[in-house]
Amino acid sequence: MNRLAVELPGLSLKNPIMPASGCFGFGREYAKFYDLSVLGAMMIKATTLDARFGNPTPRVAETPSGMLNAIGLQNPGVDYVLAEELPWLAQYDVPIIANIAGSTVEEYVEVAKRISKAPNVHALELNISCPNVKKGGIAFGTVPEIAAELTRAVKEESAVPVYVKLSPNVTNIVAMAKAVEQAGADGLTMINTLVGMRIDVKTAKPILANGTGGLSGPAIKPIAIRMIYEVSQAVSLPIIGMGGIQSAEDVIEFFYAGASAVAIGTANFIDPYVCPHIIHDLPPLLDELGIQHISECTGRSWNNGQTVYCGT
Amino acid sequence: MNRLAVELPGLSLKNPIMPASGCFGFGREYAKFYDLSVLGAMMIKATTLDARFGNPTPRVAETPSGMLNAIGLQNPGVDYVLAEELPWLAQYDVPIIANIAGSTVEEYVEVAKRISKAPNVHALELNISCPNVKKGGIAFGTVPEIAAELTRAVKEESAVPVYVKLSPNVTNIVAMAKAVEQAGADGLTMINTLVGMRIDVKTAKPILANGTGGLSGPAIKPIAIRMIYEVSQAVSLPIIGMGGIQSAEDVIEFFYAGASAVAIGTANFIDPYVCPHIIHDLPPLLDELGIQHISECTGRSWNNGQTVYCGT
Amino acid sequence: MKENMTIISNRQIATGIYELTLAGSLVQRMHTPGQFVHVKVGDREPLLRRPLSLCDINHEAGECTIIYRAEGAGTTLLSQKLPGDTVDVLGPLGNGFSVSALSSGQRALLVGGGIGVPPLYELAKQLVNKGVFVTIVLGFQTKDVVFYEERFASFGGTYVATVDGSYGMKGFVTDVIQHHALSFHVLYACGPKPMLRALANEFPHQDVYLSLEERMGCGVGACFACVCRVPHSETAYKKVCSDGPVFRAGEVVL
Amino acid sequence: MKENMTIISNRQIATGIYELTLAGSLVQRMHTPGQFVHVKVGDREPLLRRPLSLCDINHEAGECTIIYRAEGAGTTLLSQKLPGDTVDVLGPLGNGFSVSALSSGQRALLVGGGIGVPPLYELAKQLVNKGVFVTIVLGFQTKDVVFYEERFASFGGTYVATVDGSYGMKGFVTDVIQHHALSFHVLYACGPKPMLRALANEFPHQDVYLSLEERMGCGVGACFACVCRVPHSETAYKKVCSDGPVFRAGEVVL
Ligand SMILES: Cc1cc2nc3c(=O)[nH]c(=O)nc-3n(C[C@H](O)[C@H](O)[C@H](O)COP(=O)(O)OP(=O)(O)OC[C@H]3O[C@@H](n4cnc5c(N)ncnc54)[C@H](O)[C@@H]3O)c2cc1C
Ligand SMILES: Cc1cc2nc3c(=O)[nH]c(=O)nc-3n(C[C@H](O)[C@H](O)[C@H](O)COP(=O)(O)OP(=O)(O)OC[C@H]3O[C@@H](n4cnc5c(N)ncnc54)[C@H](O)[C@@H]3O)c2cc1C
Ligand SMILES: Cc1cc2nc3c(=O)[nH]c(=O)nc-3n(C[C@H](O)[C@H](O)[C@H](O)COP(=O)(O)O)c2cc1C
Ligand SMILES: Cc1cc2nc3c(=O)[nH]c(=O)nc-3n(C[C@H](O)[C@H](O)[C@H](O)COP(=O)(O)O)c2cc1C
Ligand code: FES
Ligand code: FES
Repeated sequence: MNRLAVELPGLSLKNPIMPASGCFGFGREYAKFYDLSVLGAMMIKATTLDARFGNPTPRVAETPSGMLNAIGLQNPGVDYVLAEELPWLAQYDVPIIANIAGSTVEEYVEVAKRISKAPNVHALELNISCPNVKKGGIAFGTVPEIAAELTRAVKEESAVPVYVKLSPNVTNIVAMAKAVEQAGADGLTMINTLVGMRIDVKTAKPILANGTGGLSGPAIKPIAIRMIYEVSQAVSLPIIGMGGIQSAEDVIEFFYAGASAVAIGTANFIDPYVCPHIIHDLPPLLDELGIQHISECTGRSWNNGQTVYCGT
Repeated sequence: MNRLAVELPGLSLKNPIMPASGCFGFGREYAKFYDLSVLGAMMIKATTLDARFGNPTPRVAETPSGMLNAIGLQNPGVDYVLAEELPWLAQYDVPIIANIAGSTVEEYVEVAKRISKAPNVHALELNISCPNVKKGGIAFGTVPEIAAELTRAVKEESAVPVYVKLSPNVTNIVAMAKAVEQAGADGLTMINTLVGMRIDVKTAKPILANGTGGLSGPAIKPIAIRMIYEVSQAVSLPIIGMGGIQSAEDVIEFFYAGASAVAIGTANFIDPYVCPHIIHDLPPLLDELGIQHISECTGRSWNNGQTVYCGT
Repeated sequence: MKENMTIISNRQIATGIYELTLAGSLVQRMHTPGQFVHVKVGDREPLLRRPLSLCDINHEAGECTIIYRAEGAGTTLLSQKLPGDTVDVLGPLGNGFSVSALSSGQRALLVGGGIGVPPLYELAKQLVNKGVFVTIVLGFQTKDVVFYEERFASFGGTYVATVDGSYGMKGFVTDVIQHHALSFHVLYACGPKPMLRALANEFPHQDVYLSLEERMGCGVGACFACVCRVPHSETAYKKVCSDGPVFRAGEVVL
Repeated sequence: MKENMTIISNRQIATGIYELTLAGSLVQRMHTPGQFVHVKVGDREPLLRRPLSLCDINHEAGECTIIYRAEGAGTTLLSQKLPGDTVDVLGPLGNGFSVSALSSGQRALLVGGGIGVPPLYELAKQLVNKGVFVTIVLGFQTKDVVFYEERFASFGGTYVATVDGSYGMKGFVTDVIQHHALSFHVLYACGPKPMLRALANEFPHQDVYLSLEERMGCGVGACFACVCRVPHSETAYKKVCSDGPVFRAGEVVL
């Protein structure tokens, strides 16, 4: 038995560790550090219909135990990803979760339709934190009805299961989760970044050229844990958790809160080897905790040790 | 000219530095470390109508660059505060901002009515992050209409200006700010804590007995800055900013974002002398930045150096 | 009340247990056994201070000693500090053990469990200086984490129990007390809550002082993080940091 | 690619400017001037790595040198490290200066501004070793922050300018170049963007290599933090960390 193997809709993971979208490009850079086949899965950078340049620089700023980013969805467009990035990734034994983004429902649907047909794309991750240009720029992920509509539309055209990536910048995360569950989502990924800002004391101007940016890293971990704890008890979808994970202990904390797998974002920048290190550290930690299989950990903070999802 | 003096509704502050509510008790403990009269003002612990014991322990947990607390509004009740704490504080030359809390609009109003008559209470701070027991436990501070109703009711009965303390756990902080502005608030204080959680990897249980708690400290600073930046441009109320401030540089960052004064919470626990230290460090920092008066800093990140509030 | 104290030594004395000696002028303010210091270990991280009991106070040398278990982020970082490094110490804080509860010739029983043992050392020293006869009972999980037995033995009869029986008597401190039928005028204890509870229940009519642990924010009484309930009241409370950490048995709900 | 390198020395060489020498096996991978290392200064905080250019590579000694200005949280913490301490180094990263652009007997002009000076040192060394004639122009804010003038002088004619005129010629590096009518086959420059822009504009038809700075996330090309635009395209870009930091003038929009 592989005690780290996890079964999720569309995904047979040899372990529950995957790099988070936007923090690992399309894998090429980290392939210089280690064999990507060791990863449970890989979430590739948000892909839109057409190539986008993104925001002006500076695009990142440091904060206490965290960082802000305002990359602005820079990516080479879905056709390039299909032609160049996904075929290159096919050399590795790693299922791809394609993170998709757009400015309109139609754009999401079109990207979903095309990218979900790639043989190594096993699931989609809907990045609903993007502004909806048809609804005055309000983010898809902040209004349950809008998120549900988007989920439904993408779900209809996707050839693979659809995970919806929840934004934490909402009053009621449970309402968001329920809305996308009812709209047919196969799973949830959470959390995306919190909107934050830093101002340079010397210039009195925001450090990011874009003004605001998304806060990630250890600073947001307690918020992610709380939201996963709440959502996992309210819906019956599996959750891929993320937000500040740096160690195997953090992974267990996310599982206990209610996650069935996890993604690692910012930590890759601090240590490019962080994913394989965590994968390596998990079995001895399970031993120490007296746990047979990692899936036993899911929801243990609230379900008294019953197994929620099990990958045997 | 006192280059740190700030004038706000109800408050003539010799400097814009004050301890945040709940992080300084009623001042007695820190009075052993320094003369409280050096402070610009003092926000006392949330006071309710009757004495409350609060939550079971553990009530605090550490997080990366932050902490969670679930004190649960422990306080001796408004009559005790009026009889014992406020008269004791009267020996110091420091205006008091009374943080008030409750489970119903009526409770808030009653506390406001009584406590606003104390001679050294110069303003109220409405802690609207409390659950409204008459509305199914939803926090007053998460629904604009409910917050507005509460503000209006308290404003009618208060003998002093009313500042509303905004909760960051909302989708649209600007909508909350506008709602309480229209309801007659004299000022805003922001931000309160973000709801978070930590789970003990050894026991698989939340570290806080209460489960979730409020996240404070440097980790939340970028969120506070972003919210103050947005709100200060959308309303014309003065803002007392807070959330992770540890240094004079942080104070300037809050002013640049749009604050007219600031409060220091968690940092008092790390260094009991932090408030006097910051007050001491501000004038040389203003020199370094070429700034005459601290009020010139308010909103400088968006208003190109025009003075917003000036305390002469 | 706050000083960057200099590390004189910081050495492992049992598995994961460290003895830290600090020098600084703050030592001259330290008098009462059972008081604690609130220690900021890293510059930025970890954020909060760590409460650690005074184990030995040496006014002549201007040094104090603390014994701690390296467990989480803060204490692990502390264990890596070297002589000459400084740590930011706030204290002494809290109300310690009442030495004046006993007079010369009377008998004290000191009971410590695990990392609750350290404050009893300064207590034993002060009691013996006063002419009080002390008996010491120390409980540990296992042999590897036993420390200071010989040092305590220089003050009076010292018994050790381990939960797994790998050293001393197998069992708990209460087993030792019963087995040897130890008697006392005043009992002082510090250790895990179940131990304190057992002692309070065992000696309901005697003079018992207990030192409590609670997670802390401020450490000075301002944040209400560390409260415990007072019997027969819905709202009354005591703060471990400023009213305690030492309480008379019965004073607070355990 | 990642190693805890040992600090051999870390000393202030001008006001706020430090020279750090590191030892480790990573040095054997370092070859190209203009490459940088990504340094994790503290254990937890600050969170992100800091990009710092290689200033001197010594394969025999197994050491490399970096020169940095202690300014923000990370570099200030770095300046407090002592010999024997280790720092976590990722690298070498990026594409450096093309030494092969010149052959023996040709002339190189090296232009550095402030904290852009360090990578030119290894570059000068390698060019001179190859028989290239180098002329060096260094610009600083003021006298107090001038460093390495003599060291550069051992490689070729070295001119210093300060903005306030407190040392060398008053003015900018471009003033020096004009004043002395310095000519070259290849110009290499590193420094603030306005300086690089001025040089690119001054010599539009010559071979000019510029080293850029940008705030970084990953430092390895994965996060798209450090992109710059390519002329005549709405979507094309180069990454400073992995395509650069050295670009040919005209290759990217400055
Ligand atoms: C009055 C008092 C005196 C103490 N004296 C000693 C002593 O002499 N020697 C010793 O080894 N230990 C002592 N402790 C316990 C000691 O404070 C904790 O072991 C220590 O804070 C854990 O820090 P960490 O960095 O290892 O753990 P982490 O898990 O990193 O700590 C995270 C947070 O939880 C708090 N925390 C974790 N465990 C405890 C605990 N058991 N009690 C209180 N807070 C805790 C920490 O202070 C910190 O805020 C005392 C506790 C109190 C309240
Ligand atoms: C390729 C490259 C090579 C460099 N080589 C050197 C060198 O040899 N010597 C030297 O002194 N400096 C060099 N720099 C600049 C150096 O990286 C920054 O001065 C340093 O990161 C600032 O860190 P801090 O802790 O002082 O500042 P903080 O303000 O604490 O930094 C906060 C964040 O902003 C980033 N940042 C701040 N200023 C800069 C900057 N100018 N460039 C890039 N990121 C910045 C930091 O990396 C960090 O992520 C180089 C930069 C790049 C991109
Ligand atoms: C530089 C950067 C770029 C990101 N880009 C994306 C993206 O393209 N799509 C997306 O859904 N999330 C994106 N994220 C969010 C991460 O996938 C992740 O949800 C978040 O950073 C929290 O995890 P962490 O704290 O481990 O980084 C990005 C995060 C960072 C730091
Ligand atoms: C232990 C603790 C208790 C608090 N109690 C209150 C309270 O009673 N009323 C209130 O409005 N805010 C309370 N707060 C929130 C603070 O006043 C402040 O808004 C928040 O902590 C952010 O500031 P900081 O990061 O500087 O701590 C409390 C915070 C802490 C840490
Ligand atoms: S720790 Fe703050 S009151 Fe005791
Ligand atoms: S810093 Fe991440 S791509 Fe350059």
